Amino acid sequence: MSGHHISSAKFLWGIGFALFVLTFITVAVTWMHIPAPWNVVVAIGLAAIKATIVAAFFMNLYWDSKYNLMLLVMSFVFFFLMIGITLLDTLFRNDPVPAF
Amino acid sequence: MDKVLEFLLPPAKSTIAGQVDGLFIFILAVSAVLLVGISFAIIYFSWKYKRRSEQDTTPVITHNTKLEVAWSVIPLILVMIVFGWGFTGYMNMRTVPTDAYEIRVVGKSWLWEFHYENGTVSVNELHVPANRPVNLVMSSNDVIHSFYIPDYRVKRDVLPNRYSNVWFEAMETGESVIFCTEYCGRAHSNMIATVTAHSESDFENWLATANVIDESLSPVELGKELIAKNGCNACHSVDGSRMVGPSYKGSWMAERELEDGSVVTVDANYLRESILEPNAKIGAGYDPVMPSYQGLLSDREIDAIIEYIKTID
Amino acid sequence: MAHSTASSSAPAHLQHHFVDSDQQFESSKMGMWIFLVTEILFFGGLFAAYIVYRAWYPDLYVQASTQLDTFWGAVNTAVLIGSSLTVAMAIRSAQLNQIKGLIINLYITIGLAFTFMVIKYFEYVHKFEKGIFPGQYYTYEGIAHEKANIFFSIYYMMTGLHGLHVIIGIGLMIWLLVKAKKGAFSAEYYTPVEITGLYWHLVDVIWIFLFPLLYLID
Amino acid sequence: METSALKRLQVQRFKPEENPEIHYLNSERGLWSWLSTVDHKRIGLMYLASIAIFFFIGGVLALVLRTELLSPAQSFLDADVYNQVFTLHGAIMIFFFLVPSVPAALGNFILPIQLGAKDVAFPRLNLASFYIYTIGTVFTLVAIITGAVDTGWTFYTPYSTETGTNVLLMTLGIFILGFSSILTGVNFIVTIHKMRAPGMTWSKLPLNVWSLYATSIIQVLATPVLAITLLLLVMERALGIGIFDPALGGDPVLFQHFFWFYSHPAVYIMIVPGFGVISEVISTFSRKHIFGYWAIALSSLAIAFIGFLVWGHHMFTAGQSSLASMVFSFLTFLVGIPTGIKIFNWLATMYKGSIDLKAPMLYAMVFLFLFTIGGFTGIMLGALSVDIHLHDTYFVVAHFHYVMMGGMVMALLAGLHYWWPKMFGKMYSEVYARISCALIFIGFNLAFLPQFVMGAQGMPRRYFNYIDQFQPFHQLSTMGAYIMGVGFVIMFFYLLHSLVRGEKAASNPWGSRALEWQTTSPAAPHNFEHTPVVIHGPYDYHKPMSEFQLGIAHGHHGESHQPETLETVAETGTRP
Ligand code: HEA
Ligand code: HEA
Ligand code: HEC
Ligand code: CUA
Ligand SMILES: [Cu+2]
Repeated sequence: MSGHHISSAKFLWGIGFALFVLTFITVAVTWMHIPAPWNVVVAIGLAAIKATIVAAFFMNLYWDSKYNLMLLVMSFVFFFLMIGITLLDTLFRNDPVPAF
Repeated sequence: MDKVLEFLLPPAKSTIAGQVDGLFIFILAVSAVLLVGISFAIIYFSWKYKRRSEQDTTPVITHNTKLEVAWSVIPLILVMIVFGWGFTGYMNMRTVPTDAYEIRVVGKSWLWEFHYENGTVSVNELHVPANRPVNLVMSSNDVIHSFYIPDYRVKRDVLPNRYSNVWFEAMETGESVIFCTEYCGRAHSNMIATVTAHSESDFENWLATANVIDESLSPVELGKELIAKNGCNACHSVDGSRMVGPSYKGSWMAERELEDGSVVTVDANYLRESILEPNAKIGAGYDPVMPSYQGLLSDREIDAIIEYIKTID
Repeated sequence: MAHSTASSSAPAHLQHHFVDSDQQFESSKMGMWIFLVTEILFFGGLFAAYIVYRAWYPDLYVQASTQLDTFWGAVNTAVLIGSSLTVAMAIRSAQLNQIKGLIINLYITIGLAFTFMVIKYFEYVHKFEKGIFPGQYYTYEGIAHEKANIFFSIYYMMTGLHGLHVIIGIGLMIWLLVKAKKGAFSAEYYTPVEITGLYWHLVDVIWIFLFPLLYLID
Repeated sequence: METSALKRLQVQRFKPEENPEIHYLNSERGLWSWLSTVDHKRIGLMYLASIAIFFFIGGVLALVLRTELLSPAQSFLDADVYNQVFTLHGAIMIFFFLVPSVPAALGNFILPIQLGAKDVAFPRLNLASFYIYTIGTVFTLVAIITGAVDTGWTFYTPYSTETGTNVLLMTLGIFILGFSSILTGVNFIVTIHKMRAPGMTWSKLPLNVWSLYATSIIQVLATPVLAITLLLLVMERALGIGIFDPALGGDPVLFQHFFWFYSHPAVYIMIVPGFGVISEVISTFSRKHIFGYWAIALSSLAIAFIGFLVWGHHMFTAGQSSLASMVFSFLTFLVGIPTGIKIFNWLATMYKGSIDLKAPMLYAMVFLFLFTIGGFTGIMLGALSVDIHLHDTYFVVAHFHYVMMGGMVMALLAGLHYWWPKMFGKMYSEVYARISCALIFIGFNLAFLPQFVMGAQGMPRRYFNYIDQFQPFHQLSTMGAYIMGVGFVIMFFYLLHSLVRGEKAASNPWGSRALEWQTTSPAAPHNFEHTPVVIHGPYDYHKPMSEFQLGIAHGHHGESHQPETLETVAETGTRP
């Protein structure tokens, strides 16, 4: 039955350990001073990996019903639509330069 | 058709108005056709297929792919036409011709100030040359306003933290009304101005003489004119009725209670201060909403206004 | 009511309108997931404000984030991840009917959540001392950017709301603890533990994003 | 987790008892039994009462507005009061009346019955969300009493951060209200997924359920953004956080993005449930299988999805980039397509039907006519260059009254009259119902058609005072509003009369095949005395009624008793 997956203690500790390591890496890469857009990409990429791990194994999505997974994915899709379309405005405003 | 147009839309006085009206009429016509069709179907069906008895049976029609595709695709084509048409019209409104004559517009609660290249300033009356593109560079002193000339079919919000612009080319001389269409508080609906399109020479003439004080006027007459020209009467009455601000009637040398409870006499200094720094002393029961006229009115003009206020009682 | 004498075979936790425990459990869990969706969009609004301003003023973010202490941020990240782990362990204990383990893990989780809040408190106090207050009370002179106040407004809104969620989480954990001690949970019925766990993990996930976005901008 | 495996169920025919002794209205008595009820039907009625009160308040405010607008200058309100009145009219009508109207009131009542469930998935949460709604209204009423608000229902910054009125309390009130809306949405989604009766597969869901499903998705995805927006606005006023306030370096247009990201989808929260009601009513009163079931069901979802991407059409003149305006305008038009699909499918359903023009059907037809006008004018507003001229004029006011009042309120009235017998077990006077429908129809058009014209002529909205040229239009409009008022007064009285001494209603007065009509009127305390088993769709008018009245006798937890008389053995899918 999908809802009652029971993870072993070892597995959970393993996941926790992986998250600690990834946190350390997140901090460590900032010491390398990666140039401008890529530092954000790396930081967010790592955060996304961590979040995925938490969702899949701590929140049991990996074993859960597909609908719950879809809910999570949809919430991100709508978040990206919101921010994406807003940026279409905020990044492309060019005001006439005042002459006075 | 023209009659309908005239009834539905204000006179088209700018070069872009025709394009807007064309699309308006197109959508109206298509909608009317569809609406008539739909209404006809409703009425016809409910008459033709009226229930005859409780035992009526009906055919099982669950769907019809051809029909369904038709009534998805035809509207899609129609709206795409509308989209393209509307978008090109919009781009014309947004692309300012390079030779446009520029005027600076400041929106304040609740009046419009127009600054021209030679330093002339007018309040609540915009003067423009006809048959020449005019570009208005606009900003607001406080909240958001919106600059709207129905006859020219142009509208743009006026923002406090950046410049926005609107351009048009008047096709004929004459007056049209300007509204503020972004809700901006108490006197939003009084934030009305006029635009006058002149022939090129009349416009030059107006520009040269607008801010020159007519020496033949007495100070009282001048004050009266200034009050009308500067939009004071949007907020102050001369008949004692209370508007946004206190009435001038009987104010000279009257005692005024201020917000903080102190009392002042309305003398020349107080009047002067009230005009230049209106928020320094706020009359009890009023809001600090009067715009400052610093830089708009010269000392001489303020004197004239004071002389005029003295005479109202 | 004509028909409804509850038959003895129905377990006590089963509400009358469900057919069986499974349906009840799955419903609660789906309900929680949908609620988490609303949480994501709720924070999403703040993230949107963050991104818009970051796109406008990238250098503001670089300058202002120097005021945030990466070390304590990282410690707090670890603390929250640890608490997520203990929550997962708590659920496991419940599933195995180990009520003692459940209680211990809840205690540790609450402890870690408090640790997080205490660290956050010291971070806030440290900023207040410098005059970095939220909104118009901002008085700090150390950052040469006219919009510095806005960065910190966003910072306070994000971390403040997140902190509020942590506090709510603590409340829920205490409630679970009380019920667990009363013996309300078992391998048959641990729905509240499961769905509170989901909530808590989401709070963790949000922090996982907040940390690099606020603290780690070079 | 749907299983396609067919399971053999032993079913029995349950013919609903006429005029039962015990039903949900009288199974428990006393005020407390109502205030503490977790029965979705009673909660639905409590919502119904609340929205009726707010519609009354909002309507009276509308009449006040209209009366002031009879003449150009000030007549009996001053500018400040006028501004407060239209703000309250808009905010109350939208947040307190229309958003909860069909979902929370009618939906709560009917959704579980249509699914064959005993209740919604989370009955206590349902009650909680009613109380949250109440708390929100209390905040707002306090805000009104202690100094009103004058920002317009849109709360645009920076005006809303500067004005001296009670914006803080009002926004907090609406913030709280948002949670009520979210919780209802959560509840409905889970209910639809998990609580369906045996045999109620996705392809047999009544269309009303599909539209409530689409609505709930919008509520869940959009309302949190309103919450954060209002919270930021509250903080802007309390602390001056400066994100939206230009005086502190913020960007007011960003506020508009945030606001409309909720409020445009919200207009679909306000109309999509109405579509559901209309589908039910048209099929029932045409006694014919609905045309294009899947087209109608899926177009609701399409509208919900696309509806999220068009919010910027409220900001064409606001100073957003031309690129964004273009994208928004394009997407705006796409919403018209699924909406049109619905309209045409409804017409096709009437074709060759057996149409009975009872009050609900009458309202449904008024809906079709008025909503189409509203929709077409929406298309006009979506066209970029035309919107520049029409934005913030009475044309917009007329547009949204046509879709909200002419659309959703008509759908609400259709649904109210349709389910009234199920709610109270009483019939209302058909004659008066038709009279009041006619008055509302005439009054409505008289009130809002002139507004299209004056709007196109340039009359700006939110104007307390206007130039003389517009006076004839305003006078017509005011007359129309009064006529509508008369229509509603008549409705109030005949409904009251029906409650007190109306004729007893049969369990299925309209001869519908839908599940909710297969139980008693008023419904039993747990909706059905048996677990219904569904083998046919809700619109299968070609099948005999007896095949719709099947169920399993059961005890409180669904375990079947030995049926006494075994009439039918049916094959159905198992419970998902
Ligand atoms: C229930 C509420 C509701 C609904 C359903 C709609 C539906 C639509 N609205 Fe409306 N709208 C509002 C409520 C609503 N609106 C409100 C409250 C405001 C003002 C807010 C404020 O400023 O205070 C507003 C404002 C508003 C604006 C901004 C105007 C402005 O301020 O400048 C626009 C612009 O695009 C718009 C467009 C549309 C469109 C395209 C639809 C479409 O969904 C309509 C689709 C329907 C049809 C098109 C008709 C049926 C279709 C057919 C019969 C098929 C054939 C069709 C074609 C060939 C096109 N609306
Ligand atoms: C659900 C939404 C809804 C509904 C139903 C209505 C209904 C009505 N509205 Fe409303 N309106 C809005 C939503 C709505 N409005 C919004 C959002 C705004 C914008 C606000 C803003 O700008 O911020 C607005 C603005 C608005 C304006 C523009 C104000 C301005 O810009 O200056 C006007 C003006 O005519 C108006 C009029 C009306 C009228 C005449 C009705 C009529 O249809 C009302 C009919 C109802 C009645 C007449 C009540 C009848 C009841 C009785 C008489 C009592 C009977 C009972 C007993 C006896 C117990 N409305
Ligand atoms: C937007 C509205 C508005 C406009 C326009 C406006 N005023 Fe005022 N005025 C006020 C208000 C409100 C007050 C009272 C509060 C205060 O003292 O600031 C006021 C106060 C005054 C006072 C003090 C009056 C007294 O009796 O206390 C004077 C004098 C005055 N205004 C002159 C003018 C003149 C001259 C003009 C135009 C050149 C003008 N005002 C334009 C709103 C306005
Ligand atoms: Cu200025 Cu409205
Ligand atoms: Cu919209």
